[in-house]
Amino acid sequence: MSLEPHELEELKLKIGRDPTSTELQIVAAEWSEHCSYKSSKKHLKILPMDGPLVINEKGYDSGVLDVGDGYVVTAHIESHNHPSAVEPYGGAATGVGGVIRDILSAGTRPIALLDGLRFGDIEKDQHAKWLFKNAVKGVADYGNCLGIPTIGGEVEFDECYANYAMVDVAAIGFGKKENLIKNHAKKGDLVVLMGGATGRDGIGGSQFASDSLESENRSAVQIPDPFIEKLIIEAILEARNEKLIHAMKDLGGGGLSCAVSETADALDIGIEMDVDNVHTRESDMHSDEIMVSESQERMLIITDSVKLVKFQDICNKFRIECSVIGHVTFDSKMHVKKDGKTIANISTDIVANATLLDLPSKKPKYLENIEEKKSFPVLSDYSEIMLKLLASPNIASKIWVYGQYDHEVGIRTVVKPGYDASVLRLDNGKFLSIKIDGNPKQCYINPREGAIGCFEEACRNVVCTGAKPIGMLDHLQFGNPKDPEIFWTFLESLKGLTDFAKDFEIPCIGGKVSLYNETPKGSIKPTPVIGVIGLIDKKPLRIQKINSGDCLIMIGNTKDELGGSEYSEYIHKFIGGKCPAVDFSESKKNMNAVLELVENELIKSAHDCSKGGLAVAVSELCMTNLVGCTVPLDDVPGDNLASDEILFSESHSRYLVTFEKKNIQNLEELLKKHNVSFKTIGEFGGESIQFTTDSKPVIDLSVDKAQKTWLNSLKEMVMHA
Amino acid sequence: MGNYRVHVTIENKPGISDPEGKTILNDLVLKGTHQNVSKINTAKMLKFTITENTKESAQSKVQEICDELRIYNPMVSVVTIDAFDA
Amino acid sequence: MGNYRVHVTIENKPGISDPEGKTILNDLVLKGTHQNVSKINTAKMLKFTITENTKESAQSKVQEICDELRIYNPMVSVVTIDAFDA
Amino acid sequence: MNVGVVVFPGSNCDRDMFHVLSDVFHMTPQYCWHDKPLPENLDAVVLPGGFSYGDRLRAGVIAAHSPIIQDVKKIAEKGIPILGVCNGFQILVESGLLPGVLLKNDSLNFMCEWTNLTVENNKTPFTNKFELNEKIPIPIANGDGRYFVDDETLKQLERKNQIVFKYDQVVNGSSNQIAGVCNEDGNVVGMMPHPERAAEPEINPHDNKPSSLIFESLLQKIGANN
Ligand SMILES: Nc1ncnc2c1ncn2[C@@H]1O[C@H](COP(=O)(O)OP(=O)(O)O)[C@@H](O)[C@H]1O
Ligand SMILES: [Mg+2]
Repeated sequence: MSLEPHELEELKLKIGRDPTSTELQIVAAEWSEHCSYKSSKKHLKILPMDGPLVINEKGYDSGVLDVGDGYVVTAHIESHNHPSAVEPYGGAATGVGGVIRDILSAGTRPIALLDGLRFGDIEKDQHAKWLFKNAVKGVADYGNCLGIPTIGGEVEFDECYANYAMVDVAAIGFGKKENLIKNHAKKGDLVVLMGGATGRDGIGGSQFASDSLESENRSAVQIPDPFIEKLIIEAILEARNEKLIHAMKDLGGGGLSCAVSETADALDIGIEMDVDNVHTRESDMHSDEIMVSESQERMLIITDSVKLVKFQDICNKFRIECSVIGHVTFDSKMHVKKDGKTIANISTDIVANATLLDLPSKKPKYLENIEEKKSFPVLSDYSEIMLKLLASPNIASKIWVYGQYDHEVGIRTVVKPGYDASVLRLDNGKFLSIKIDGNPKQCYINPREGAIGCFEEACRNVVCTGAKPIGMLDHLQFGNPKDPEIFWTFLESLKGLTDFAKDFEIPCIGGKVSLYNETPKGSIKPTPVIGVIGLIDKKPLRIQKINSGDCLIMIGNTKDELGGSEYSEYIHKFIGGKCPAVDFSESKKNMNAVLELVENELIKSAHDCSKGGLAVAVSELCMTNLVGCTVPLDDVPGDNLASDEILFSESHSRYLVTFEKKNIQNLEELLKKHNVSFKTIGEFGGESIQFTTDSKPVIDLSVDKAQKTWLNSLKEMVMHA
Repeated sequence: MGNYRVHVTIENKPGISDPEGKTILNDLVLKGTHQNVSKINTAKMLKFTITENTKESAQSKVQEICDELRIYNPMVSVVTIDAFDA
Repeated sequence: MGNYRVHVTIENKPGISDPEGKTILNDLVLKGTHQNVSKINTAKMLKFTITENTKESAQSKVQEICDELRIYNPMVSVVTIDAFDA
Repeated sequence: MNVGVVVFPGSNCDRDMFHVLSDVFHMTPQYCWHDKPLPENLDAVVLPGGFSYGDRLRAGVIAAHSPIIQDVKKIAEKGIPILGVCNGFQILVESGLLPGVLLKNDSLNFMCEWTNLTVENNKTPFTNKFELNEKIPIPIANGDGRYFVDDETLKQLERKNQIVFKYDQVVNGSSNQIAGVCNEDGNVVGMMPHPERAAEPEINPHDNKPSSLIFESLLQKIGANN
């Protein structure tokens, strides 16, 4: 772990002397990209972070939303890409653990998880399969053991992640507003480290996350211990109830170095600590190792000497080790001692605030002609292509994944995984709806429109449950920011997200930037992952079974936007074409219309059109309800499109709503009032999924066969070579 | 050609924590009357039966299988491979 | 008094199925190019470090612990216990 | 109606169970921490699900050695109703209160899904309000849910009417599709599926009435006792 030469010069200048070796380690950890956001911070400021429901407190690692009646929801998203790429099981598991502690830090109980997983081509690549299988197991073992339901997520495969793994985890917390930790400290308060012993595992992890992945031989792996994390959660919440915690922070990237310096900086205090007081796993650890170790399952607590006694009792009850490692001072310095001798003494604002960079950016060459349209051969029958898509890893049901996650524990999960967004009930009678979405194929073709599309898709999913989006989490994952072309894609995505957030008045309540995601073959595609949280004041849409005779309305226009679609890329192996773009005003109108449909209880279900387009979305309805449907393509709103464009284009802002025929008039009136583009495009019945033009079928698939293929395909791919 | 038994023992690298061993020691063994146990480490074992020419080739074949199929992850674990006559 | 390492290997009784071993064999090993493996059984191992007077007493002490604390479930598993000098 | 909810380090369905007992069925539950003696006045005891001691060594085995299990054994002998759900079932089995053992699912994976049970014994304190063969839609969530007994014990279980619930289909490879059993006296019942996740309409997409009967049976039983 080291600073770059000019950073070292800068450090010397700032402190007016040569740094000690410990100071060097501390600063290198804290000035790493992972901890300091030095490349991105300047730009992230454009995101709107305020809103009527947002509660901002210093030192929070998670966003806080007021959901009424004295309750708050917290949320955060993180990734664990580099560690998962070399040790998928432990990397994914500790990724879950880390984001949960961010939720806990605010004083709220973690109540749900979502995971976004991305790997190389599992159909061809054994290594990708190994990574995928073990990452899923890592998420499952950790979340299940804690009793925090994993209620949703996404899975995607793309060759750009060959030999790499993207593991994003979002966590949601819930609690009483009065129980939020206020993060304050006064002189003489004690600094306590609780949790697992500090060991050599994960040394240099945050630096590692900021470097590109050159060799497997980095010993930054961390061993997950969900059992101790569970005990930490219960102990902290008990201590919170007893009001024993003045301030709190979890130990993540950069270990003690970052936790201590950031806490001190955020609270405008100094902290003096002694490394000898840290409980370690091995007796011969060097003080520098102790300062930067990223051993998991640890929390930093600030309390006072009276409360400490009770706090220790709680730790004893749960058999968690805790040690008083230092105390609060008022000189704004991070003062580290060993054997009573100073080994580091440095202003926290120097440590915690790396000089921010303003990296150059340049529109990538590859984008010049990428949106040029390519027409694919027109077929008279797309049934086979359809079946192939349903079996494809990105479209096949993800039940093999979420079936391994306990998604019911906590008994809040009203809408379970397998639909669009999942819905949780809250203690105040309201409901929370959450989904995360990414789309690197579209973000590659158009970083701006692609990112907006992810945002809108997550909103769409939440809207389908009857929820109004109230907050957004962004996770911006890109390659090496020092490459101006890559940095340009980062900025474009960020600007797109900002525009959408402002226009729709959805504040960004948290996020994370992960850079240097490079594989042996080069940079990953731009991979922003967006989480949207929606609130339902009254009742969520209770999804009802679709029966023969029920009808289907399509809201929203289908456009000539096959770029980045599964059809283009999976079927035709073509990367390019026109990327779907969100029309803000159409998007807003459609959202409001769907929300009102749900509120008026006019519909049986609402489903968004996304991956695989209309053809896949209709099939999903048929397959989950085991009923056929016939859709004449000529009826689908949109102009002058070829059959494959209508079937497979992934245009945004589109919804499929199903309803009993008797409601048709009320429905149409309501939709007309909202002035949205819509049409009744089909009626359910029979045993096959049919699309027709001029009354001739272009797709005719048995529901039964389609369903079996769709449900089993992913599992088959994983289990069988 | 003969049948050989080959035992593969997979355990965490030295220095890497073993939470399971720790829990068994602290929450089970030391809570009883057995204070003279100072450490428990856990490992996983796979017992192969394989047809090969020699014990040595059986052993190296199994090593090859373990590496190729990623039966263990060298980032976290070490394996010990012992071959026996069946 | 001395330190001894005692290895406890827990495996299924004969006749009790071992789906994990079977899966590794069928879905991983036999799907590849390794047709000469005929069987894989999985086992779990606990490595004790214990202070005792003799290797024999270390071994019998660990046996006692295993029985008393149900380190293995006698309904489905058997244990093998081997003691070594530390 | 005092019901003890036993909590071990790593239990994670304790709060769910507590909520259902108190808010849905209006009993008076109390948490019982594993290293404290069991309170005297309990009318019933529930061992909820979770991962006691992180499922280390074997699911339920470390918790089965807790002092509180000695107390549970004592009141079990007095005929007080005891229910173990999921990890609670595993603990009851590991402590010898119930026969059999729970092995890794055939799929080798953790399984979280809805399934259907058939009631095979409606004489226990948790099933007295069911008709025989009544169906219960209910979720499972476990990694080690494959109930196993040898053939001889199986015959005995059948003869003594100790099989309480069976799965409607092959779910995880359990002997005879057994999902729940009781002791010879019938007052100690263990089951892998989670009735506390199915007793409220809001979170049960199928029908919450059958699962509710498990708790209503207990109410009826305790009511009759008092
Ligand atoms: N990694 C995962 N973990 C948990 N649930 C998942 C995961 N991947 C997909 N799902 C669930 O499967 C369903 C379909 O997911 P997805 O295809 O991403 O939906 P959409 O197309 O609406 O974004 C959703 O309910 C989603 O939450
Ligand atoms: Mg969707």
